[in-house]
Amino acid sequence: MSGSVPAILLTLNLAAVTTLILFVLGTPLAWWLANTRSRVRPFIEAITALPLILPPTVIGFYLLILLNPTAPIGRFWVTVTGDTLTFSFAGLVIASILYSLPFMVQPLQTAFDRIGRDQIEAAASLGASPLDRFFSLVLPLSARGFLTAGILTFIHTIGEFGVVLMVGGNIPGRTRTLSIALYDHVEALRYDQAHALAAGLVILSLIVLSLVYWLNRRSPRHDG
Amino acid sequence: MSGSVPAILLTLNLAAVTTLILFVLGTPLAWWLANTRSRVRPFIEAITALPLILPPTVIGFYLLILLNPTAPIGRFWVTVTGDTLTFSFAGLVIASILYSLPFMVQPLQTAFDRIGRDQIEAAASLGASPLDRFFSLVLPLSARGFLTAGILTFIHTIGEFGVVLMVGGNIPGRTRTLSIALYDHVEALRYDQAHALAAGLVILSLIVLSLVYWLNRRSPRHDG
Amino acid sequence: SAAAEEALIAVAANFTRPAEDLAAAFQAETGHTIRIATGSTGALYAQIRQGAPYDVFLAADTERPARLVADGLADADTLTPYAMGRLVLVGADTADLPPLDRLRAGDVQRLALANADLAPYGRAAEQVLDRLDVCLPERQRLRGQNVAQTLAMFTTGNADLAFIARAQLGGIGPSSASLIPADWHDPIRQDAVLLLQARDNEAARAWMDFLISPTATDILDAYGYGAAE
Amino acid sequence: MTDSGLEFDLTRRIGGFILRGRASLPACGIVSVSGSSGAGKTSLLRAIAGLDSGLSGQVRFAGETWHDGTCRMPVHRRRIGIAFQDTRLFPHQSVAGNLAYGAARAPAGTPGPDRAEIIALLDLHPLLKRAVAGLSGGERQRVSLGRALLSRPRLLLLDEPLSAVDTARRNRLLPDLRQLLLDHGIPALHVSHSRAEIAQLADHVLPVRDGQCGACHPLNDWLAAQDASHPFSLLEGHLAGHDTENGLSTVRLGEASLVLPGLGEVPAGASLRLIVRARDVALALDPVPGLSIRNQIPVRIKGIRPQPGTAYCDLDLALDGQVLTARITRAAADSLSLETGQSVIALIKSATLDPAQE
Amino acid sequence: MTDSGLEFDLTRRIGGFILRGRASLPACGIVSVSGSSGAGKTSLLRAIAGLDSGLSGQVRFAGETWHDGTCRMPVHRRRIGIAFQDTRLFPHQSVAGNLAYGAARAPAGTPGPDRAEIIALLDLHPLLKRAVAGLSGGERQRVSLGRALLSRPRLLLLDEPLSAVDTARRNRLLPDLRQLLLDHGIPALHVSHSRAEIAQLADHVLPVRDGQCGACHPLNDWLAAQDASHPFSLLEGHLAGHDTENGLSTVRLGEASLVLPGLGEVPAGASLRLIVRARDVALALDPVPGLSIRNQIPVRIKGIRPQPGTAYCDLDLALDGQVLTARITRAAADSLSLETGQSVIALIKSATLDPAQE
Ligand SMILES: Nc1ncnc2c1ncn2[C@@H]1O[C@H](COP(=O)(O)OP(=O)(O)OP(=O)(O)O)[C@@H](O)[C@H]1O
Ligand SMILES: Nc1ncnc2c1ncn2[C@@H]1O[C@H](COP(=O)(O)OP(=O)(O)OP(=O)(O)O)[C@@H](O)[C@H]1O
Ligand SMILES: [Mg+2]
Ligand SMILES: [Mg+2]
Repeated sequence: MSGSVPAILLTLNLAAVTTLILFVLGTPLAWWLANTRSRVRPFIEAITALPLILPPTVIGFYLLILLNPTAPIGRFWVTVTGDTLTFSFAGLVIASILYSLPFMVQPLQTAFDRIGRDQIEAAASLGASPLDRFFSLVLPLSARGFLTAGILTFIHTIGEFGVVLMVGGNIPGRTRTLSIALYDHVEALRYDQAHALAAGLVILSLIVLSLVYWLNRRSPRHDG
Repeated sequence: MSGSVPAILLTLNLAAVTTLILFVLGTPLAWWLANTRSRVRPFIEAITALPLILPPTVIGFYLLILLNPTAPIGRFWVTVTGDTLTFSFAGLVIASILYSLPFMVQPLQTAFDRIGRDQIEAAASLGASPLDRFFSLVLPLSARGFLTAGILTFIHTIGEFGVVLMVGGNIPGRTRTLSIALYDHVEALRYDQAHALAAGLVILSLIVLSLVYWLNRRSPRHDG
Repeated sequence: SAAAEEALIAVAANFTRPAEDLAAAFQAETGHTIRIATGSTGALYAQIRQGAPYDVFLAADTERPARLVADGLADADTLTPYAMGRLVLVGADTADLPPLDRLRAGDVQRLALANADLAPYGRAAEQVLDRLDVCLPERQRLRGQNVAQTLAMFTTGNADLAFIARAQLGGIGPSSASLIPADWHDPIRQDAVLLLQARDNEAARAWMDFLISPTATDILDAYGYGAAE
Repeated sequence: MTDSGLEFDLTRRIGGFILRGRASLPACGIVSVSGSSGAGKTSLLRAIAGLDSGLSGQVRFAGETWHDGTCRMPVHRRRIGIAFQDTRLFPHQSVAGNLAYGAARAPAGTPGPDRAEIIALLDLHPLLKRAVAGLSGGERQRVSLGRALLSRPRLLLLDEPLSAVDTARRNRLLPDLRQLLLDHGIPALHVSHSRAEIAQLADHVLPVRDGQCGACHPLNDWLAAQDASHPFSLLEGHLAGHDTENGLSTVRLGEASLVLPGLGEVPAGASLRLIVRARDVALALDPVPGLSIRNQIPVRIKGIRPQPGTAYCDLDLALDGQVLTARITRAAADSLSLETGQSVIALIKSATLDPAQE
Repeated sequence: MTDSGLEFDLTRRIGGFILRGRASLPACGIVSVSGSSGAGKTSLLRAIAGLDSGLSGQVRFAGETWHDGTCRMPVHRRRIGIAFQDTRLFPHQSVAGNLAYGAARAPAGTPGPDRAEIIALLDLHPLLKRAVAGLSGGERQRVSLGRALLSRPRLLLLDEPLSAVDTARRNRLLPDLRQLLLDHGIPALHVSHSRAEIAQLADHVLPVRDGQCGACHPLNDWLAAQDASHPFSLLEGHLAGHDTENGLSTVRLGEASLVLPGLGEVPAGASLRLIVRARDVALALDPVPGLSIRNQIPVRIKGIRPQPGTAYCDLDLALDGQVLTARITRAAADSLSLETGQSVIALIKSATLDPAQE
């Protein structure tokens, strides 16, 4: 298990960064989707659901094509940072963001959808600007949606594997995440190690998740 | 592409069956979670999020152990149906249900969470039994949540791959789903076929999803 | 009996294309039907242990079939090497030097190779690197889970050199390849075995015979597999 | 099944607030619950409906046990129609859909007012196809009341059902609503802050104060007693005849008679209730000629009750077996040297008796 | 910046309903919007606040353009305090949190009523720590009003702010609310169905009918005109003195004086408005001795207006430059042979002038 420490740290780091960035990107997108009257809305909604449709390895394959140092994006990244996007932490983050997008956007949109205009109008009349309204009203009223979105994204990033494997290339300490390590154990018939790692992961997650849900147990239900 | 037809049918079948069963199982679970005051709620919530934490192949590995004909569940299935649970359609369905559970339960719970007691009390006073209330009131008021849950589940089942591959075993016409076929193309360096299949899948999904979202565009927002 | 039967063959993913060609030839010759299920060797092994309905296992290594025999799931008498893999190093065809020279000269940014833990080609590649005494930092070594992924890293432009199987050369575009001498690494032997549950399957038995027939050897040769000794 | 109506004896604690109530209400007719804001009126209705947990005590209706200790009949089986204070219309249904919701769930064949009747009563026709979202406050209340009525309830709970409806419409609506409830024998518990609404709708009044239910009073007693600063008297009489030229009617109260406007449609001989505000009754020692006040009725002073803390004293005046209350300033009583037993003339302006005035 | 108040000239179509309004309101004081349910009162307030899209026309306030064709100032920059008809408290915050929400967003240093003042006015102290969910209907309205007042608004929009508050508390609250608004110079637009509430709060009244805004009237004109069956007169006078023993006060109206109860706290010399209901005024040809009615005021008949369709005729009585209206039956007017120009005595019971009566 001790050999798994770098993988664990890397995985937590990746999941945290991905979730944070997706909060920042997904929130305005979900808000826009929940509020717009635009004709293109159904199309954009479909696109946000789409990253799930292709198997991870295949998405990874296309990301490899898209992000490689000779492709525009990859080249740009190399000139700016000096490092390649593929097989680096940055590449993993981009891949995870893309692949976890639906888990962030869709629950948020569901939560936003049920916030009535009434309260928002009241806040506006009390002098709250749109941004202020968002933070002081929409955010607390859709706390449960944020929790769901955050947890689905975080967990999905932890368990993610195909995309990360392809784009990251399994470099120990750099791109070898926990799920890859676990997969390796199973493939290499190191079942004992696989069992230990899987059990550890499950128990730890159960504790952490229970704690998070317990802290959130005062849901805003029954308020009308 | 024509070789992919059985895989496409199998995949759609699997996704549809999984989504339907998860609607039936996930709805009461989500409703209970959204309403209970029980102490164990955070723990159950954590468990429903958990299937995501392990990489798919690893989940598949454990499911194989759990469902194989010598294990209790698998043996029971064999005596009842005469067929094994592993490497069969039934096994794929069980695996998909387990793995897609969070995508069903969590958005539903988010949607249920924001339905106030007010309307439910009004419906009760008008003579609606709990079940009646659920169908006549809760269901339409959380339509967006059901849509999100259904689409995430369906799409995730389509794109799912590691678990299915492991539990189903890639048997053509029986357990080889679209995502496995796609994976095979990439692995076997049949890139042209992979590109064609992926493009077809993406375009088709985009059309179908846009249509679904378009039909749902009259969201229950702005009702207060 | 003369009646046509059917067999389900579990094949290591990187052997998919040769397996398909072999199946076609076998079918033409015997009338039996072959269906192919692919997967990583490790996954196929785990599945077989859990009762997967495969008849024959074509592994990418020798270890997993041997273990199945030890597990009492495969017929020891049928354990057969069916192919010898050859390692090649590929690089862009625009370079002046052949790939192996570039590797020696250290003219490499990123080298793709298979995971030595999981794939015999990976272990072989590591042995070659040791032998050449190339010291490449870990972060420049990209590891695919198998040779297919390793190749994908190269074909998508993410690695400038890659150790892959000679059998894969047909699937890629213009590139230059250096064939690695077979004695630079342990032999990459791929074993096939008949599973006990298929003892009475005519098609499966016939397939095991067919694998070492000249027809099969010719097909494998064309793919670049050395004959099994 | 006995003939009894709603009986309850209950206690409920919500945060720092304690609701206690014990009453036995008649099997038919309308009981208004009256009390200041926050007194517990809504809480009482909710307790009776069975909407809240944590209730101890008993609730029985028409011989059926709705609540007894831990055993509780589910709300949807009680067949109560509730017009909630905040309307609670279903946002996903049109007005017609809302109205149909309860109706569709009533057991087949239950008697009750029919749809056309309710729609006419509440003037809902123009709203039927509308979405609930665009309704005005008063329109929402009318729909909510209609929805409750259409569920063919055995008991109606009306929580400030018409507070956002304008006075003119409310005055038109209330007598018809009352008639409809009586015709169909639907008992109702009604909450309102408007004395006029209670006066027009109720048979009995149940006062609630700081969470304590008082005793249930007949409407007239309550009207007289509830607020000493607005005393009324209720006189029973019958219509003697109409003076159509002047738009006046004469009501006989035993020997005496009162002239008042606007009873044109009441048939002669019908019996009537007149509410006479004490402040509208003046006194004279002798009949006064040359005065615009036409009702000059000989009465005897039965009692004089000075109202401490105010400028007034109230006089109970015997009028042919009934009691008429007059409120005059103490200064006036002093200057007229009024005494118990004295015969005086009660002066009542016809205009103050107009039933069209609220 | 000019001294003008709210000016608007706007049109809005919502479904089949069209709202049209054009008015210029004074820069300070309270304007009540009056109209039946569904007339468009809420819609008018929303249009002025800028809450709805699809508005055409103009809205200006204090020389600032709030709306002009397509250009629209965002709601949150207008600094309007709204007490919504349905309160719209924030469910995730306590009462104190709700009150603080607007206050925290007001530009620093803006003058306005302070927290303690508002809490005392609305008696919010016992509620401060409470969650919004458990409040009663009337309590919600008080919190909502307090929240709007605490946001230091430049204009208040009050949509039936006290409809669920009991009459007693409302009567206590309204004069203080009015004083507070005047003291801080906050103009307000106020919607209510209660004439009593309008009479106690408003300076002007803006009638709305079927989506059409009428002209803005001074309160007295409106009270007199709006409903011919309830005529009032508004008399301006000043307090002459108190008779503490009898609890009476004397108000001088030029030469004449009126005695009425219950003004104990008003300082002598203060000017006052008295609302006298026409039905409470009787007429005598000569002063009447031996009568409990103390206010016997010599007046001259300026006009006699028979009210067709009723039993009444209304008389305009000249009283030292002001006009007092009396409503008596036509039969009484005939029998007294009243004529224009005649001098008569107006009789007004003190009890009918009590400001404590609603
Ligand atoms: N959790 C709580 N803690 C303390 N007091 C509570 C709680 N919930 C309700 N109350 C109080 O119970 C009282 C009764 O509320 P209820 O809604 O029954 O009043 P009401 O008579 O209907 O008033 P209104 O006329 O204003 O609607 C209120 O004073 C309310 O503040
Ligand atoms: N979408 C719509 N289609 C048709 N009529 C509408 C629509 N939206 C609102 N209305 C009508 O506009 C009118 C004005 O509504 P508003 O809320 O302004 O009334 P109000 O004067 O405030 O009434 P109340 O006193 O009952 O609150 C109502 O008759 C309402 O039915
Ligand atoms: Mg209430
Ligand atoms: Mg309104």
